[in-house]
Amino acid sequence: MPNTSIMTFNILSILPVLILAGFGMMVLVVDVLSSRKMGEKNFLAYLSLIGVVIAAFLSKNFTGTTLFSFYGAYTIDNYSLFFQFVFLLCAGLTILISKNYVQRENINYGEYYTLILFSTIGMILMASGADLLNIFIGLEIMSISIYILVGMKRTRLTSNEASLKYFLLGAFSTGFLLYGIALVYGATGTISLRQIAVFIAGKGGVLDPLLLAGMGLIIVGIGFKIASAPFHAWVPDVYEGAPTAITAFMAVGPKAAGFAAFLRIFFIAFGQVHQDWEKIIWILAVLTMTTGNIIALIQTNIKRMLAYSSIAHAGYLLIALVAANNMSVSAILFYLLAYLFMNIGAFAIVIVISQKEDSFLKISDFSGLAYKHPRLAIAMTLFLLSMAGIPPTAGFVGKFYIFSSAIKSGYVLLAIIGVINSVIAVFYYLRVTVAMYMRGPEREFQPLTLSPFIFVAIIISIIGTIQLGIFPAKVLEIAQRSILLLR
Amino acid sequence: MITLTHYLVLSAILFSIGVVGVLIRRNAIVIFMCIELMLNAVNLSFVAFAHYLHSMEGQMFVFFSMTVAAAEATVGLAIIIAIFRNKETVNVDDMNIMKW
Amino acid sequence: MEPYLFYVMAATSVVAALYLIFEKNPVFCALYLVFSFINIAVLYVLLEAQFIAAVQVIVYTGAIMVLFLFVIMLLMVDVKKKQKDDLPFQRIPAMVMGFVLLVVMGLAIKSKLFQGREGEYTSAKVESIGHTQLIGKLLFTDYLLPFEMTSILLFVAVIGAIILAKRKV
Amino acid sequence: MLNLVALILLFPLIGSAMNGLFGRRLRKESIGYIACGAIGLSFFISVLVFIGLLLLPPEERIFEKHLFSWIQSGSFNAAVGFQVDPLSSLMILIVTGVGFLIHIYSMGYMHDDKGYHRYFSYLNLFTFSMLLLVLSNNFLLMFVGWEAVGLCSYLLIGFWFEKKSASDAAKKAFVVNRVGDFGFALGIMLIFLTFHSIDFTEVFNAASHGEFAIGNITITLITLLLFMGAAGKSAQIPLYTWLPDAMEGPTPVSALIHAATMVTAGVYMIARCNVLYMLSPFTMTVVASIGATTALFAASIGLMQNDIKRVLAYSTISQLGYMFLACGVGAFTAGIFHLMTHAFFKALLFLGSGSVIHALSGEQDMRKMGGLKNHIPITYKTFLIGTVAIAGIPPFAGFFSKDEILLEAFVRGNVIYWSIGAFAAFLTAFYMFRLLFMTFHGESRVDPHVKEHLHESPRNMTIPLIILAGLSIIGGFWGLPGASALNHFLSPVFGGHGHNEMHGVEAGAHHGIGLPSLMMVVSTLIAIGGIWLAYQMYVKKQELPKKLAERFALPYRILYNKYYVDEIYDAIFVNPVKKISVQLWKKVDAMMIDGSVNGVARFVTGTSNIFRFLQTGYVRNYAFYIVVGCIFILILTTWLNK
Repeated sequence: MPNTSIMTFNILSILPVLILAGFGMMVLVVDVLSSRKMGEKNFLAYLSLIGVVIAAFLSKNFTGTTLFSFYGAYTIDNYSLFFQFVFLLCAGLTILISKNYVQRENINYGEYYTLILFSTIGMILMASGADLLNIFIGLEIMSISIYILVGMKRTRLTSNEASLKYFLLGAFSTGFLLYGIALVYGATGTISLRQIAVFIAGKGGVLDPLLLAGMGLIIVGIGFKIASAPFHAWVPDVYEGAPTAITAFMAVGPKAAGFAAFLRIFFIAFGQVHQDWEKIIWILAVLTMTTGNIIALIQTNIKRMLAYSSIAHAGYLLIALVAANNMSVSAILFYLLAYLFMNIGAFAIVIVISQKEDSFLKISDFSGLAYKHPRLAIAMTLFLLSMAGIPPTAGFVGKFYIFSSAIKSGYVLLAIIGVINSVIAVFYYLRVTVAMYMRGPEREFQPLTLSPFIFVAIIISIIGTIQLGIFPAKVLEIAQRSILLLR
Repeated sequence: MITLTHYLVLSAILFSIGVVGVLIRRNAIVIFMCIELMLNAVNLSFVAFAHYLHSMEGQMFVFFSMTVAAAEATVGLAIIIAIFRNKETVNVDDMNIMKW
Repeated sequence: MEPYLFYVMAATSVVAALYLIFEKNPVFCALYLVFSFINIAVLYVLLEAQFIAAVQVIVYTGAIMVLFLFVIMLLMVDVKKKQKDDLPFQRIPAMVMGFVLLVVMGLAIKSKLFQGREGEYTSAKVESIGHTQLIGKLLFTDYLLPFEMTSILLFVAVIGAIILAKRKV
Repeated sequence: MLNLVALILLFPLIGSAMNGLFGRRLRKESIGYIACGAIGLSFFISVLVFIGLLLLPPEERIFEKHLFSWIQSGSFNAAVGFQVDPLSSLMILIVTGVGFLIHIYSMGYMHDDKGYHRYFSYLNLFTFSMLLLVLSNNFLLMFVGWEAVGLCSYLLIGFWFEKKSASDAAKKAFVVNRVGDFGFALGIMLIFLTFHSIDFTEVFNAASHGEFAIGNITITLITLLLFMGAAGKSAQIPLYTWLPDAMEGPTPVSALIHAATMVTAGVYMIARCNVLYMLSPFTMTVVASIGATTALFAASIGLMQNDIKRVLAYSTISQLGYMFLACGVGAFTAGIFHLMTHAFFKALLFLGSGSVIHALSGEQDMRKMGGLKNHIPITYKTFLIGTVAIAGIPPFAGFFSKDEILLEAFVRGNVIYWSIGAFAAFLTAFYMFRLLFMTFHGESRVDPHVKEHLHESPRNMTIPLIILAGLSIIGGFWGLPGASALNHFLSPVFGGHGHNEMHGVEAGAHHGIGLPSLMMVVSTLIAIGGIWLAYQMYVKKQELPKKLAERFALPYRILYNKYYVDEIYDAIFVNPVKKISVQLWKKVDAMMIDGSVNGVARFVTGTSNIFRFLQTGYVRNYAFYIVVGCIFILILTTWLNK
């Protein structure tokens, strides 16, 4: 990638990635060497958690620096560091909610944790890649790891099916993404995002069909990963079939990574030709929100409902993408962090409530939870209210911020559609709350196995959801500082 | 004289054939082969662009996309084998437990 | 000479691709795909990408497609048995959509107003350095990061193959 | 003393948290003491704050307490801060004062309920949210309180969720309120867009300093959106349907939330934004006409209801309509005055009806009451005071406030507003005395089993009744025309609109001193007329109602069925949606599985139903969507941009 001002090699810049990779392999080796039975291998979770924590500390050291290492292929700036933090937090929380789950479901392999760590590497690469090649490789590392994780529960048909569906469609959409990159490359002669921007600026911001087609195909490819309609169809099936802890992971991680790449590509490379893509994203945003919310209304399986809700959330995030001002970037960063807490928290509670072989996942299985386990019910209500965007939770601040950014750029209609959608969304979140508080139990609740791990994960999620709702100032400030280099 | 356009059109034709194949075949392995065809079509575009633009980036990209294809093939075929063990079929129309 | 070669290779690869999507027997499908890939490899040579052509033949057709064949043989799917087809009505729309896609792409390709920036690696320059040397050099300089990252990618793939396809874990 | 304002909110929050988290382990007495103590302390501090405010000279009576900055980004600022001014100080007194009495009452009323701690936790949380709503110094924080009171209301309506009707009612309340909240949220965004601030002081300053002409279209839009929120929360046409159903909640809840405090939030909000509303005559007309229509409409439904709480619910809607009528003609003081007196006597009436229900072991149907006045004398006497107050007989509280509204409607509005209001007042007097007569007078129609257990309520229930009865008697003098302490007290908030803001009394002076007096006489006569009619129909000639019902069968049926509004809503909105969703999922399912006959014909139906087919579970379908989406995007990018 020629002509980047800072041409360094600087292996230290990818230290968090190296740590994650190192710990990933270490988990595998330790797993093989140990003679214990599968159910007893607690140390795998500990080890991978340590890896995540170390990586987080190392990446924290970079705050404030801006660095283009590996000959300009890898960017470190506040933006990518914010995403690194989100990814590592996501991985850490997933490991926390996984530990007992994998033992219960008999999939406590070292590979499980290794793949979580490796897919985190892929996400980091997507957020940090300064050219389309690195973003592409990162996306593939992430996706392939998750294809495997989804199919990890080999003996269960739903898991198999989810894995196959995700894999086939993922590979298919990769084809489109790759074609898009090829056309962009052909039209500009480079794959570096900054060089593309320079080239477009040189042409006075007028694009020819070849480049526009390439841009459209990239939207398809990344739109698939972030579950935007009409590329969302895989989401409910795959979320339902995947092991629940992985569902939590893939509802947050790949979506955040997809948005990281989306923002980088469309704000840096295609930033000057905003008018050429805003209409498409506008339509996609409306379509995504509406589809997600409307179909979610009639779901009976909680994982499927959360899947559709995650589609809707992608739609809200796309609103901010359309707005394309500095406020919208920080809104996306903030919303993703909020979404991370509320989503993983909700899935953690789904894991606690469900029983072996992922049974008891109907919404009606939550009936009367408030009487048997009032604290769990309160926590779940908090997460659902946050997803519905009811104050004073993180989701409210995030939504408000996103809609304000849209209004600020003059997309009033889009904001109105967004608000209408968030009104619709309340109903299906409410159904769970109603079941928990306003119905008698329909089944015997087993005594809870609330291990310290999942307990910590839920507590972190609660704190995050409330903190971001009541005292969001600090995080918002960080989010605002994370956008400076983007445009 | 063969121009860039020739190569690009050929690439588009192969890509579209691959897409149609994905949509109409039921055998998961064949669907996957059609996806491989799509990737190859894209690679052809890359190499053609690289040649006519006198730039190596396209060729390097192909190098990596082949690696990715290899990795995808490994995992994809493993998934297909896993599902075959459970279900004795590779017909994607049979994989329809989860819907609506 | 070159135009003829292009047209022949293009035509055969398209025909092979069409056979791929209409052939019933997966083994033949794989062979058609191999055939198509080899044709593309020849086109790579025409485009002065000898290294890529070699990789195409050795890795793609030699390794990946053989893996496909192995899996097909391993699963021994009965081709005679009538396969369930729940979506016969998707065939024609699918082809129409494929055609529309081709037309849209074709229009985008045809109407190119400008082309990308010319790079520094003209044929003569590549010749003087040596094609494979150049790729090697680039891999360990500009493309070092993706190159290293592909190691993780391949590692993931190996893990996946083991964990998903091994008989007993 | 004003610095203590944050404590007012803190105590209920602590009380709620203590009862919510540890309530199951506490004894009942402690739960009650914690909850009442929290509100009591909060009331005490409210009084201190109020006194502190009174000690300031009138023009300086505004105090802002900034706690911390909540959302801050670039030009957008939202703080967590409280604003104490005459309006909000009055509101906190009402909320904590009436709330305190209702808390005490609840200790008796809910004594045997197994959800005792849950109830008090919600109730405290509600008080906290309501205080947040009235004390906030910016729109966004107000919205937080707004949503939170909605949530608490939802929880409390559905408190007895074992009854299906209760949980349905809760859901209905939530849904209808969401529609209103949606308008409110949009209104806030538009305010931010227009004023670049959501702080009350800044927005109102900008608005009052002549940057916006009267009738400005943006301001009109903003005020209409805000009014949409207000109509949802304060149960105005067409969003009123949730309030009567909300009576499924415990009676003290109806008294606190659905009579005295939460439902008046809409009136409060409009009064708070009076500067904006004064800039938009169109919105004012809308507010006034919807208020007047609601007042009449709800009162006419109230005529024929047989459930004691439902009568009161429709009466509440009707009285809220009065308040909006007052706001709509620009008589904000009159609106707030009526809000205050209404809080007293309507809380009293609800608590009284609760006492009746308590005495009758849960019976709510007035046809099964009658002759109770000797069995539960304290309840009867206090209830009588409340009824007289709402009917508008001098010198009780309701008379002055209602009279002032009618006067203002006549002076500032037109004779139509006045006549609607006056007619509604007539109906109010009628149905309230109908209620009183049916419940307490005449032959006893009480179930013999129940009759054995007839008893007056315990002291902790009757004392709040007595206090509220006292307030209902004297509450009106504060706003007495002529003396009008309230007018002067509130003028810093509502003043400053220039000549546009003429107080009714002064305006009345233009028509000569005779007009207010004349109005008073007229409205008293109207009230007496209503009472007389009720007396004729329900005490003297009890067969009369039945005869009338037979003779005027059609109007009777329409009124009895509440104008069939629920049925119409069901037919227009609910059923089609249900139908569509059933169609969508059941039929598509059948079609997909049964019908895989042959290609093209299916494709035609397939494409026409493309949105119904979405989640078929087939990978190839999903891939097809991707291709279609891709082509769509390509066409859009490459062609349509040119």
